[in-house]
Amino acid sequence: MCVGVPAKVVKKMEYSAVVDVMGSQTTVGIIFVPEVEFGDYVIVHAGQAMSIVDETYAKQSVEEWRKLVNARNSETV
Amino acid sequence: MCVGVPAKVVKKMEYSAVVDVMGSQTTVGIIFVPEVEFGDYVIVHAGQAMSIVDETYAKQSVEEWRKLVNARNSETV
Amino acid sequence: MLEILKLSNNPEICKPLVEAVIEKAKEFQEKFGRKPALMEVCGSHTMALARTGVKQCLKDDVNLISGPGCPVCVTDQRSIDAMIALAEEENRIICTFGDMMKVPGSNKTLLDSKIAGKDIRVLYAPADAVKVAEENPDKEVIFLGIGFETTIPILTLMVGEAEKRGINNFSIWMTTKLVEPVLRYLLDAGEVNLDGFLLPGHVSIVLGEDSYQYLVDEYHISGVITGFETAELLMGIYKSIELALTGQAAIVNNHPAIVSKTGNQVIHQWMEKYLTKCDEAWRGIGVIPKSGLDLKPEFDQYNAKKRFIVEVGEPRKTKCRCGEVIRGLISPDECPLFGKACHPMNPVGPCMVSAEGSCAAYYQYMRESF
Amino acid sequence: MLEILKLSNNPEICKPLVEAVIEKAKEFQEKFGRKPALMEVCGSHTMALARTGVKQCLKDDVNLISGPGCPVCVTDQRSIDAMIALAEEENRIICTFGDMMKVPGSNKTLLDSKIAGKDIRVLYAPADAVKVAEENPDKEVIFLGIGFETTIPILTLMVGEAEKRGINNFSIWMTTKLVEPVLRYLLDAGEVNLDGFLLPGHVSIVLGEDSYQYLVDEYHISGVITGFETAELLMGIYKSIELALTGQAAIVNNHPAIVSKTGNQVIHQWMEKYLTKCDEAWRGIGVIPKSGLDLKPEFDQYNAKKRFIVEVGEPRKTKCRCGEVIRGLISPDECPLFGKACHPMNPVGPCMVSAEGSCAAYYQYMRESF
Amino acid sequence: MEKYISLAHGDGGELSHRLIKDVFIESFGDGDSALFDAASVDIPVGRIAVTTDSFVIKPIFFPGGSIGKLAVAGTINDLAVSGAKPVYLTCGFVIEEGFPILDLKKIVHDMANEAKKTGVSIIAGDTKVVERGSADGVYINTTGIGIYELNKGCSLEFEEGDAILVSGTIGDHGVAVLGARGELGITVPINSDCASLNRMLAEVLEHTNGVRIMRDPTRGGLATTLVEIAEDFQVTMKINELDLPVREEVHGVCDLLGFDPLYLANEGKAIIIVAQQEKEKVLDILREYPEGKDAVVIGSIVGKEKGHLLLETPLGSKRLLTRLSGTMFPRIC
Amino acid sequence: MEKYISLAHGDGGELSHRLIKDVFIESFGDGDSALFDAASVDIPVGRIAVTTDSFVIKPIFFPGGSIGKLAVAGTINDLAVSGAKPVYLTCGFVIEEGFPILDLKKIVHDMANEAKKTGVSIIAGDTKVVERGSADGVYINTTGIGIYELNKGCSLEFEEGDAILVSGTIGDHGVAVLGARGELGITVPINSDCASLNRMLAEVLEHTNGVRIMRDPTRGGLATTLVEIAEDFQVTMKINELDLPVREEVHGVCDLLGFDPLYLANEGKAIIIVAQQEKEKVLDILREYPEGKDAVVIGSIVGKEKGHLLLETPLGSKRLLTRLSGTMFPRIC
Ligand code: SF4
Ligand code: SF4
Ligand SMILES: [Mg+2]
Ligand SMILES: [Mg+2]
Ligand SMILES: [Mg+2]
Ligand SMILES: [Mg+2]
Ligand SMILES: [Mg+2]
Ligand SMILES: [Mg+2]
Ligand SMILES: [Mg+2]
Ligand SMILES: [Mg+2]
Ligand SMILES: [Mg+2]
Ligand SMILES: [Mg+2]
Repeated sequence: MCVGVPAKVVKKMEYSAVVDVMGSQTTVGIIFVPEVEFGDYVIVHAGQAMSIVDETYAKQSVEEWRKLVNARNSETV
Repeated sequence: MCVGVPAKVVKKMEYSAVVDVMGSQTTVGIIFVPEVEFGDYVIVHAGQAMSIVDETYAKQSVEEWRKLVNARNSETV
Repeated sequence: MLEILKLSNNPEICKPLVEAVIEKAKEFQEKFGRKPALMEVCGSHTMALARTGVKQCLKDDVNLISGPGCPVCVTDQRSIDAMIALAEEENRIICTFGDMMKVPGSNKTLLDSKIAGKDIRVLYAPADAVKVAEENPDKEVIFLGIGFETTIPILTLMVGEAEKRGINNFSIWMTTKLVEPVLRYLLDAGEVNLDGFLLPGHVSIVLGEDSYQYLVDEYHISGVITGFETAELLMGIYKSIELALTGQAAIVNNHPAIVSKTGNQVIHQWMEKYLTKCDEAWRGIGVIPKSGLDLKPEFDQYNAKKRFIVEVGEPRKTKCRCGEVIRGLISPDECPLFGKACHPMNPVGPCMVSAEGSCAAYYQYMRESF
Repeated sequence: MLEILKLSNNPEICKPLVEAVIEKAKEFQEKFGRKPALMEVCGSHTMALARTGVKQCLKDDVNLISGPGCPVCVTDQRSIDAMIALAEEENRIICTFGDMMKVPGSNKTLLDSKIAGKDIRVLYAPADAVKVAEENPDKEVIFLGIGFETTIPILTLMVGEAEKRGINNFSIWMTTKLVEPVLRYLLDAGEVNLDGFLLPGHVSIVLGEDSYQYLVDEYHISGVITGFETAELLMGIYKSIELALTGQAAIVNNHPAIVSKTGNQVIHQWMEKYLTKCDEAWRGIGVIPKSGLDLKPEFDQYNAKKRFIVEVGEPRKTKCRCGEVIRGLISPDECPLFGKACHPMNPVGPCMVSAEGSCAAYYQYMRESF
Repeated sequence: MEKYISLAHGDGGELSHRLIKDVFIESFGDGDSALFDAASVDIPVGRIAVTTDSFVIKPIFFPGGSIGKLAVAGTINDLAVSGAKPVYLTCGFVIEEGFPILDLKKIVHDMANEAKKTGVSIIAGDTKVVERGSADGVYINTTGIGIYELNKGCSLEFEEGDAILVSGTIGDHGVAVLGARGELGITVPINSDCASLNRMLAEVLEHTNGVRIMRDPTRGGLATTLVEIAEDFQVTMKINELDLPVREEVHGVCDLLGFDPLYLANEGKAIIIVAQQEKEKVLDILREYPEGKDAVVIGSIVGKEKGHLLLETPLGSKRLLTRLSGTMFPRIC
Repeated sequence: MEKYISLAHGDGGELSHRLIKDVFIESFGDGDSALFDAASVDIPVGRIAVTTDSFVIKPIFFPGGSIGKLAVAGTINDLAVSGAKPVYLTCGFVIEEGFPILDLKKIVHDMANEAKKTGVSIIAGDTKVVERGSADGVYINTTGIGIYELNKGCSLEFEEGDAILVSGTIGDHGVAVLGARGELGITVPINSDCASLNRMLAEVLEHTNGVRIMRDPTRGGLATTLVEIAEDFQVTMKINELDLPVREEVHGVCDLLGFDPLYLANEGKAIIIVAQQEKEKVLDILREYPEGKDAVVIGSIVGKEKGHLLLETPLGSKRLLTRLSGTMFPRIC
């Protein structure tokens, strides 16, 4: 079961969408995320898109890591 | 489809019999020759015994051949 | 019995018999100014005459003509096409004798269909078809029931067995043929001049010696019931020529060890119970009235022709001359396709594919060199 | 997005994060005289912590305990035996996730049955089971429906699809599990002392952040919703220790990019339409009331437990300590069978066979040398 | 160990490793070469003979042998008839999921046994597993390497009058296997002739002169093999129906089923064509071996242009024999 | 000619004869050896390498190759990694009744092509046909014979610090084939790496010193192959997760399906273990070839007793890698 890689919607149909996962494509169900749009990233579980990735939050998480890392690095220096 | 070899009945059941054909054995139907006996030779067609060989007649046929052959041989001599 | 069998192929017996036949034939030739002409009307005879070399040994002295004796060969092209079409439907198992597999239909063969994935089974014992039906209750199992009087009784056994076991997914596609109507046809047509018939040993088991009396009474032609081993074949020919020399017509039972005067009565009962005469179409001849046997109407459920509708188009025309070969009008090597476009690997007509076909016999056993 | 993904496994990010976690853990150790103890309750977390090396790096400083997070592992032995027995009947096609194939039943595994010729299919997309049913109308197609909240909604979709297409040879053998009842069980039992939970990223997509409030309100324990990449795992642990240090209980959403406050409402609707709570038996625990979901009675025709009767005997007893592993009472290497009688080629318990099982994770990823 | 073969036995991982260790190395005995991608072996002379055959026989166990014995003997015989001394064999298995490991062990044991008896080493192997329904039990490919030790071989030059010998009765293998299949409902009291002929043929080659060619009449039978020689070397040969060594039981089965012994497979027979004056010497050598005790002369080379095979019937007439043409035989080798 | 394979194509008679003539000899071009039971070929006296493999891949045509190309390249590579120059191949076909003859021709063409490109001769062959449902299209066994031309080879002696190289990205074949099967519903934009490596590896061996061992990480993937070396030669090696060359697309598919690139099959890659000081030279040679352009060092020998393979994670922790253990992969080689 996949855990990590977000899948990018490259074609939206009625109940399913073609998604791209690092270059490979597959079709997933989108019944649980009807609001999904072309270009969105989704989290897929057992062939179904379960959630749309909110990129703003994702970037915020990265910022959090960086802050902690930078704090340590400056400490070390 | 077999034409020549007579099959010898080595075991008689109700509707079928085991026959021996020069050492190999197989089971044939005997519905068409209910009077067949252990030791009889039968003519088999497509898995069914069609006729019981009358050995007396068979020997007579051989005699006929021999007569003709002997006639020729004595002629030649 | 095995000693007799061995004797019947022993050259010390058979070579003198060949000489005796040739001598008789020469006598005939002297008397009538032509070779005696005999027709065998049994595919197994055709094959045995060729395989044992009898035909080859006698080729300068006796005109041995193959008649309509191979059940596959005499089957009408439309009938062949129907059987092949039958196999195309889903959920069917077609059971057949091996000979049918490579018979050329207008577009394909049963073998082609099998290779393409259809469930087509060659049975050594046809009765196994009923077992196949029992083991595959969700499929229609159809047996391709071709044959002369030797095989027909076995079809009735199959119906009896299916009845007894209460099997209702089994049926037979009946295209059977009878010897008497076609012999009458040939004699009536008068296309071929004959001095006698070599009558089929096995068919005669069923029919009996007396059944051929019409040949003598109505056509004034002889028939000798003949076996399949070398000596038996030679004796049958010898006696036929002998009769022809006398000018008398008679039926001679040269195979009394297995053929009786009135035939197998048990078999007659089975056939009467299940079968009724019907018109049949013959290759190269057309429909001969009452020349076949079909299941009686009360057995319609076992009659594939009643259960299934098969549509076939007009058969494809080929240059195959099987029709004439069957009627004894030409010998296989007189067909321009023989050995060229038509050979066992690529048979154009049924006579080249069936183990009992005249063209196959000729191709396999009669070519000393090419 | 892919850059973010790459960053989340980049050693230049992750190695300092490890140091930060260790520093926090040491702070905790100084303050409380013991290592902080956190439990992950998601099989994917168990695997990710082991595979990325996070668990290894923190082994001296953080007590990371695997909880009942693997759906295969928590399934009661009787339930496993029933699913294997289900496959024995004729004319069935069993569809399942791959993990189930090698789970040891009392006598055999599904893989054994498959090798012996049963039609057992591993599906990558479970929805394909409905297609399998459509293509095999004469077979009963049964999907083995195990899983937590992430997988359960997909089972409802399958029922919906079968309904829509009017398929009536399809059913699901439901043995699903819910996270909340088992967390409550563990906390009520008080067998394991915890300073916080790493809450499952994927289950939380369905449940939402707010659903965990009972941990804070009723048990005064924290939970951090955590993702699966290295940096995410480390941040989840970091925040958990940070909270534990403050002594405050809180639910923190460390995975806001995919987990919302109230969960996926569309999924909630599907689950409400089809499912109802039911009692479920958990391995090593026993029945926990209302700890699973079953199909509502109006969908009985899709409920394999209603369609088929399966009888299983008393499960065979083994020395497997999966029950304790699942409850977080022992670590896999404390089981005397671990790595000896029990290894992935010969798993004694489900924890050694499932890709998300604690023993399998430990065996595959935590042995530097033996 | 597991009782049945699973797909994992063929995935190259742990189970494959164990299968190789426990079944193959156990029997074939060369632990070392399993460590390498290729086996490395010594070759003493400059010319080698190479042959390959796959065996797909059904049933895999039959009276007189098994697919394992057959796979070794069949390839050894191909080398032996070409005048080479068989020295090395490789084997490639394709196994159906669910195949009993006990049966596999028996097969491998038979292979090891036959190899040992004949003095060849099995030096490399491979195992693949396919899903249930994608094979019928097990298929085995063997490839054989032989060396030309003698400095004489088959001349491949023919003369009118050369004698055609066969080393024993024909059709035994075909009939034994057909019987063992059960489908035909026939019980056949004879064994397959399956046997390795390398020592016998080596002695013929060493101690006689004038051997023109040797062949093993396997698939397609005696007739097909002779037709091939006739065509390939443009010689016309004649064989005599009365001289053909055919067991009565084989006659009986053929008659029942409509087969011809001339086209039935043999797996322990050789055809040898030899100068007329050497034929007795060859017969003497053949008849010293149990596999050659029924050796006879069946015909001779009668011409050098047409490339035909003629059969003389008991009546003295002749007919042309051709290759087996499309009879639907079941798998018998 | 017929369009589909029938049982008669495998009965050794007329149709077999024609199939061999029209399909095999037509492509492989050696009419002569088809006349004999065994091919007879010259070999320099000394030592030869022999290997055998059966190929059962599904689908038989896939992006980047076919079962034919694979069957030749796979065996050539086994010879090449053992330091031998591949010279001769045999091939054994098991074909399912109903298989399209056009497909067979394509496959045979691919084999002939790959053989020609790499300078090997296909000298012997065999064809068997099995009933529909007793195989899945076609299976091919190839057996290869190589000669040791160089007077240096792999030393099989290891030292701490020896570098472990891989000649390019891993998992391409496995993922390309899984994609081509269609069943998984995934479209994969990459080709199998299927390629013969003999020339490249011969150059490495000829122009560098200190090559310890070469291996082709096929079934079981990189990890399984390295575990085998570690166990067979009792060395402990460490590879670095961050250094493993894995295409993004392969990562993606693995993530979707739960596979690990370390265990996916490769069909055009070599592992080379070489003395530390020679590694750059080896890399330089590899990178001159299209098949070696992504060659990298992925780890080193770190000890000489335990026979373990360790993976260092990006975090610096290590874990033990074992053989592929029973994952149910479909047939990919
Ligand atoms: S040779 Fe062929 S084409 Fe001519 S009549 Fe006979 S079967 Fe027909
Ligand atoms: S190591 Fe094996 S036996 Fe022990 S608890 Fe884990 S699964 Fe059970
Ligand atoms: Mg290799
Ligand atoms: Mg060969
Ligand atoms: Mg051979
Ligand atoms: Mg041979
Ligand atoms: Mg191999
Ligand atoms: Mg099978
Ligand atoms: Mg190999
Ligand atoms: Mg290989
Ligand atoms: Mg061969
Ligand atoms: Mg198939």
